Amino acid sequence: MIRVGPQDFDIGAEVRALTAGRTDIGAVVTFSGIVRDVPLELEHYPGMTEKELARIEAEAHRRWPLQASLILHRTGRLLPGDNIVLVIAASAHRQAAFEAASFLMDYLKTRAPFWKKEERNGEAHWVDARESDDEAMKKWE
Amino acid sequence: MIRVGPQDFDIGAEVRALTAGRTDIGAVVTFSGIVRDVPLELEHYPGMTEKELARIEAEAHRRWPLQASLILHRTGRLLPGDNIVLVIAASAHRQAAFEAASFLMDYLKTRAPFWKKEERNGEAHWVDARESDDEAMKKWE
Amino acid sequence: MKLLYFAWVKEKAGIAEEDVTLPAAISDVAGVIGWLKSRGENYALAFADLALIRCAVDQEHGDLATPVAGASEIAFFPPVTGG
Amino acid sequence: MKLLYFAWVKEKAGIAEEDVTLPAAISDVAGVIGWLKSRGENYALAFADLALIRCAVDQEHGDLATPVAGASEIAFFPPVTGG
Repeated sequence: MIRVGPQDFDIGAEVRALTAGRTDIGAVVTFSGIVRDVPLELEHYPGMTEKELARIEAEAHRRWPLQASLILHRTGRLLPGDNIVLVIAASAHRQAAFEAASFLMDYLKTRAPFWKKEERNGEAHWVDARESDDEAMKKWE
Repeated sequence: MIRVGPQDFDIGAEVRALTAGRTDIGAVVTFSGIVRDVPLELEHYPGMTEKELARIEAEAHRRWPLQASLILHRTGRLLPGDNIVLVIAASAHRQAAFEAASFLMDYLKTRAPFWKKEERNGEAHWVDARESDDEAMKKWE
Repeated sequence: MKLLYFAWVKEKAGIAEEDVTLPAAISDVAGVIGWLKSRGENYALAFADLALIRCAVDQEHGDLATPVAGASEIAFFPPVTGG
Repeated sequence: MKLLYFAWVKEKAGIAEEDVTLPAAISDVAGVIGWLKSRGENYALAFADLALIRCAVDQEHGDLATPVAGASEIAFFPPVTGG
């Protein structure tokens, strides 16, 4: 499942929604990203964002036996301490859930069309992409 | 933080408790284990359980730059779909959070003194330890 | 054909979105960029360092060699920084 | 000294906990198990396959060679299956 928009999320509620009434899920891994230090504005590419996240999710399901998954990304202005992103991977066993959640984040970080603009000392500037994110992608190739 | 007992947990509330008021945490990984298939009874070694989980948590903090962590394990009788275990690792960056959460689970699975007794077709039997859990441990040595 | 610009590419180009008709000779993304740069200083500025430019053709990641024939939407943007 | 038994070790031994005074000659966990097996069929049954027995001395994981001198609590149990 994919969700993109300004609304905040509750990790517990999202996990319950994915696992309710099921007895084939033994392991749920969530990753949530939180704004550090300074306020930021998230720009994205409506239309492509949803398609790209759906492609990333489909690829994770192709690679691991997942019972359920969620990619949720917020947009707009966010403050330090605010949630930015939530990824959930649910599987029968923990190894698949851990690997899939990590894969989803690595792919999201390098392929999903979002751009952060940070406000530092009264000036807004676009965040540079991190080489370590490209490196993290390579382990899945 | 360590918590052992019969009470259920809410992942969202636990994450909020760990991260509230902080702007140095950028990444939170949670693992939750859920009962599949059949009811089970969880026996443990009161006293040692808490000490062993605290040792496992301290080792994770020694290996990764963690801002916060939680290991919560339920005891007593649990039904299919019930939560069993929750591990949370919070760090500035996602790689540390993912690795530490995975490490905490692998260590917990092979070192924390809990034993599951499953009820299958009206008969209770002790669950056998899984070789794959011992294998999973080796990657941290 | 619709052209879209995001983040600092949008700010440098001074435009978020435009409808254009490409010259018939242009066959790939590199051609589109070359043509844009010939249209004004703002594009020359936005596309000055191609190592920092990413693109999508019809909402799928592409590169300089991606064909544009029949495409209805091409987007230009910096490396992504979400998550 | 307190001895504790958990899971099927407890069920096979038919006892959860007991206070014992070890013979002075016993120095390690292997010695404790040998002594227990000599005390009754129930212990012989519980400790029949040592490959399946795990132990803790004063609430820290040990093995057959772990010294028991001065210990106040020794626990025997199967490989753990929590999580």
